[in-house]
Amino acid sequence: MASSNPYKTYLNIWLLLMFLTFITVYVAQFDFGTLNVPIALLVASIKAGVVALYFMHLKYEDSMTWIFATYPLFLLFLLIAFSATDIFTRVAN
Amino acid sequence: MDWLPTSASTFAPQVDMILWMVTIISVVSCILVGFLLIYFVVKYKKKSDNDQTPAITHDSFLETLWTVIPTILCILIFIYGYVYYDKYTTPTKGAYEINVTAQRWSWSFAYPNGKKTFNELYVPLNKPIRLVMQSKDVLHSFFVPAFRVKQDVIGNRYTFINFTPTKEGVFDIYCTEYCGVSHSDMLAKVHVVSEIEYAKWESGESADVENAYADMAPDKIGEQLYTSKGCVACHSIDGANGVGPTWKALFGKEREFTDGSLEVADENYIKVSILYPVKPPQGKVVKGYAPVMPSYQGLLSDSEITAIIEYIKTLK
Amino acid sequence: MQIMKFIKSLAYPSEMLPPIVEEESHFDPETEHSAAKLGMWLFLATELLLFGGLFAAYAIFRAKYPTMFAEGSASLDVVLGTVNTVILIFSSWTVAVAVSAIQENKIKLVQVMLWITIICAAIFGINKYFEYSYKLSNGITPGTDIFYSIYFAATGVHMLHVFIGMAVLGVILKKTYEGRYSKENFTAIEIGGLYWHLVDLIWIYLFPLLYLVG
Amino acid sequence: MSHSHSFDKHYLEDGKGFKSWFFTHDHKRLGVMYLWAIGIFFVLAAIASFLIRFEHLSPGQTIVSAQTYNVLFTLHGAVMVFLFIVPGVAASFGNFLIPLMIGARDVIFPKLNLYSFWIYCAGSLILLLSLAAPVDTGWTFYTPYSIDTGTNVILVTFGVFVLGFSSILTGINFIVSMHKLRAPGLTWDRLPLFCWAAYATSLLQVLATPVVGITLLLLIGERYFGLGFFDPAKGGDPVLFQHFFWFYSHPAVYIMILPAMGIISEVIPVFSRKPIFGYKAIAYSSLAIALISFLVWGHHMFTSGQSKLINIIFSVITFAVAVPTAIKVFNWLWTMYKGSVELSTAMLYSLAFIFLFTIGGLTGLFLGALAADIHLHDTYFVVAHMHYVMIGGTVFGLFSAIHFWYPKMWGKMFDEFKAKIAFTLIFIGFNVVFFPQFILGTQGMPRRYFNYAPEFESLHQLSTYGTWILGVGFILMLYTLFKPVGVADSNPYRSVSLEWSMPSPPPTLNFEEIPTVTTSTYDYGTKVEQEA
Ligand code: HEA
Ligand code: HEA
Ligand code: HEC
Ligand code: CUA
Ligand SMILES: [Cu+2]
Repeated sequence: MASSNPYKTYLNIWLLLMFLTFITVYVAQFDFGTLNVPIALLVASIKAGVVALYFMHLKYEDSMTWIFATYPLFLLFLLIAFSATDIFTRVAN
Repeated sequence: MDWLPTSASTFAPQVDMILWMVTIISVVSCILVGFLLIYFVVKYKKKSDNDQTPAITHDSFLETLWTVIPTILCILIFIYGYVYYDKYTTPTKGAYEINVTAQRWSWSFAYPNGKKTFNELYVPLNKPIRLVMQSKDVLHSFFVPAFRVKQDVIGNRYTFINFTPTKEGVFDIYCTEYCGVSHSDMLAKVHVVSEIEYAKWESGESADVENAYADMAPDKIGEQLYTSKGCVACHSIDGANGVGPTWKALFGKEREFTDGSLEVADENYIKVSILYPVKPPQGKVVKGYAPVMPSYQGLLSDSEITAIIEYIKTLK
Repeated sequence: MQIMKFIKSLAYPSEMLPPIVEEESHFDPETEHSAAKLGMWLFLATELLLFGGLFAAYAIFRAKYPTMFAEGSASLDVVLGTVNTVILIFSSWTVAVAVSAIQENKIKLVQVMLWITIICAAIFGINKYFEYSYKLSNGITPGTDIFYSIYFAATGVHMLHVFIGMAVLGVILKKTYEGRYSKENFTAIEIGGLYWHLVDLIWIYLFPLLYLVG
Repeated sequence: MSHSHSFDKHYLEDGKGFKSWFFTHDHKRLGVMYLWAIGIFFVLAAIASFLIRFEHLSPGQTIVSAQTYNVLFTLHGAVMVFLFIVPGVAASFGNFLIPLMIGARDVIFPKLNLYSFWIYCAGSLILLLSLAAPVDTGWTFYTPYSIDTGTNVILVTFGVFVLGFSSILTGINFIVSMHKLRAPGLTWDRLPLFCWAAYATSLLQVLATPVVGITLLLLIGERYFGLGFFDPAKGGDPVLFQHFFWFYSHPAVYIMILPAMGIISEVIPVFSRKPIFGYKAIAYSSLAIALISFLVWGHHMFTSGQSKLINIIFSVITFAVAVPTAIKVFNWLWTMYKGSVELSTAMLYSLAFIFLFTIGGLTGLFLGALAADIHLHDTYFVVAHMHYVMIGGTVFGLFSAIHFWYPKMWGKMFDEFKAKIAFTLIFIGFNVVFFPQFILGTQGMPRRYFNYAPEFESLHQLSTYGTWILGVGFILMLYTLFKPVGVADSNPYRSVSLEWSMPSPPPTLNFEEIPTVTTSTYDYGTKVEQEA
């Protein structure tokens, strides 16, 4: 792979992931109200991003792979956004 | 036969206007497409294997034309659809509210003054009506073609329909969300009557179903109730088994229940069956059937139940 | 069974079953390698959307029934969940190492790493077994309320993926002993690894959403 | 690099017996097997539709009971959709043609291709096993009825789930093949439009199917484990089920139509001897349709109790998708302008497609308009709309393909004259069946109705008589196809695209030498009038 010593990178990534896991669990003790979910999702997304970029080598893939890796996220967003829009704007007409 | 059904609400002419508009657009488009198709086929018919043809691959003017025109037409159709839909879904203040309960396979209606009807909806002419609807079981959908209104009815949640009837008469109510065997028999009628008559009906003075029966024999009344109250959806009178047991030769027969016990179908048994389909004390259900019959408590008066019993007696 | 078959077939496009029709690859190895990767990414996209339905349901019902979710979430065992998270992330790391190792022909290292991964998967499964049986013995079932519906459905479907991943990696591991892979031919390991990372990715989201925020 | 016999023997002769077919990796044989399979399921579902129509000869019971009727339309809808039309053109002709058209020896994952076929067979079998206690939910499986009914919902939905995998894997195979295996010189802007259409279709298959997969899995969970997502009695939301279902099933209607559009784009230029008009517009609009079609699913739910705001949003986007489709129609028409038009059977089907699909599509506009759909939803108008697009569109496209590539596929010719008579009967019969249904629907005849009011009787009868004409036409078509009349040479229609450049039928490995492409696929006509 592109990195000169992949094992070292992997180790660092792994340590980072452990650290982030610790953070989420630790932070969960405190109540940030509506921010709870965004914080959890943010940390999870950083973790997921790192796994995808380094462990899964997305960083070194071509643009087609990037499209196929990210378009479903967009679709997922649509699915949630549209059905949630329905469910939370149902006022009595 | 007219292609549009009777128009009997304020919403109906609006829907019809869209239907007409899109029909015209469609007919014109179809004629255009059909004409071009046939014209090209005839005009440029193959003459020999060596016909010279030009290699035309695009034409900006034409392409713009047939992108822009359909876009404009689409926007137009959308706007009409949207504007009328908006009107239809906006409730009128002070509308007359009627509660609708759907259940396999019948409709019941409860009016503000406490009156209840079954499979017959009474509404006053020219008055904004608002239906507040709920289902007791699966999805159903309330559809009156003459009013052009339709709305699904859901369990655990209310849905609504607003309309103002504009024509006196009796119109069909259909269930248009598939709900099982008797989906196509989940029919009802809406009676649009003048305001004066409606007031009379409300106060129970006239035009009442029961009064109309005044000079009828009980078994004949029962026969009418059999269809008007929706028993027909599940019970046959010719011996065929449906969702429920047939009524043919029911009276006086020994009934067997799922728990193995027995009972003779006499007057009291039938009355209990109608009021408490899952019959007390142990919650008995006729053998071979599911406990799906709805209770008619509060929906049938004592005299109506008597009439049905008399009718069942005649079914030998 | 079926699921197994096509996951496997994805892992090695031209190695499954004794060929019935006389067969040699019609394409050069370079093309096959990049094609297999692209194909796998597409497959991962579908997996993501498969879980997407569950995430959508989570988002909607959580917004609708916040207290139910708070209570449900509080009843889950954070320690067990954290342990499982650590295990999965660790196994993701080992797989990543295996994929790099094979490219340097370090077969032994590959085998060790795959063994560790599979054992991790097994421990994950055992933990889940205890978690489920504890819940069930307390009378909590998928039908208890919507939170538990989500909990059981999401972790259940994820669990299924863990098992599939385990099986895929198991087959690959077996083949490393048969000397099937080398610096020149490691597509299967890379593809299997991608699949395993996806299993990890999903868990990275499920864990905080179910166990932590409530 | 290869065994020579793979090039001297054509694919039909190369290996005999059941095994040589059922274990083949050859995309052409797989294509042919899919064609057989979908053909058989089509006839099965068509027989169900004949019974449906027969039942409607009179109100009340004519031949079957209410429960049987409900089973019939469910079976008809589910088999037609999941076993016939969704795999349909893409799996059969897609498999047969894509490698030939892109100049490859096979699809990129030949074995996976075989597994897709097996999975398809397994899924179909599971679905049909449910006939032991046949399902009565309609093909849409709406909850809570589907949770509540005593029929075999689990088997059917599981069958559909398995079929989904077949669809996904085929899609992946096609997409990757088109990325990795195009012959040298075959750039994206030279790619045949059928491939473009198949590419767009595959995208939809890959990205939409998993959502219906999980939805049906959850539905099974609701029945089996008591999950509560979609059951109002448990606090769930039946409308959410509809969201999930249509998130797949609307894109699915484009899975159905796009490959057929691809066929039309291939047939019309050949029989007009002109390049396709507006190549780029057609290619990109396929892609655009594939991407936007994920945004309109809610137009199936205007009366479902969905919120007003989202109804409006879905209505707008529905019209946005209609426009690129409209553009294609005119592009096909204009391809004939100043051409040399030959009315072969394949061309007749393609032209009928244009006309019938226009009617079907335009009636989609009625349904997309909010206020109008309130009235028309779940009536026979919708039934007529979908049959116009699915039969007048997809099935006519399929029939066009069957006639057009017949020489290539079988190495034989059929009797054009009989085929044209069959076409005429099918065309007339089809319109007699379904045109009256538009009127029925506007008058308020609800769909999925066993029984109906007497005032609808005459139109229902007319519609039923139509099926008889349709049936005769169809049988005549089959007869013509099964009675070939002579041997085909490699390129009887003088087409310039790649698949016609090889012998008919093609050898097992297609190309002895991978060709280098230098011109567009639609290189007809003289370049005099070319615009800048
Ligand atoms: C092959 C499948 C296919 C295709 C291609 C389409 C295409 C379209 N469909 Fe259809 N549809 C179905 C299959 C399909 N549909 C099915 C199966 C159902 C019912 C499912 C069920 O409930 O069981 C359904 C139901 C359905 C509904 C829900 C109805 C209801 O239940 O209430 C709606 C509503 O918007 C709709 C709209 C459209 C539109 C706007 C298009 C557009 O894409 C059409 C675009 C085409 C054109 C516009 C024609 C060509 C244009 C011209 C010639 C130029 C002139 C153009 C203009 C003036 C704009 N369809
Ligand atoms: C690809 C999709 C497809 C196709 C091709 C068809 C084809 C036909 N369909 Fe179908 N239909 C659907 C998809 C399709 N349908 C769907 C999705 C539904 C909704 C289901 C639901 O509500 O859940 C539906 C519903 C539906 C209904 C509404 C039922 C109701 O709501 O109550 C009706 C009614 O007329 C109908 C009729 C027909 C007819 C007459 C044909 C005909 O065109 C069939 C044409 C067939 C032939 C011309 C072949 C005839 C051949 C033979 C008969 C073989 C002869 C026999 C031997 C030699 C053994 N269909
Ligand atoms: C939803 C379907 C359904 C409807 C509508 C329905 N029934 Fe029933 N009925 C059943 C079923 C199922 C049974 C048998 C199971 C049981 O005992 O509850 C039954 C049983 C009965 C019995 C006992 C019959 C016997 O064989 O012992 C009577 C009497 C009866 N119904 C009367 C009526 C009347 C009167 C109406 C209309 C006002 C009506 N039912 C409407 C489904 C229905
Ligand atoms: Cu109630 Cu259909
Ligand atoms: Cu749609």
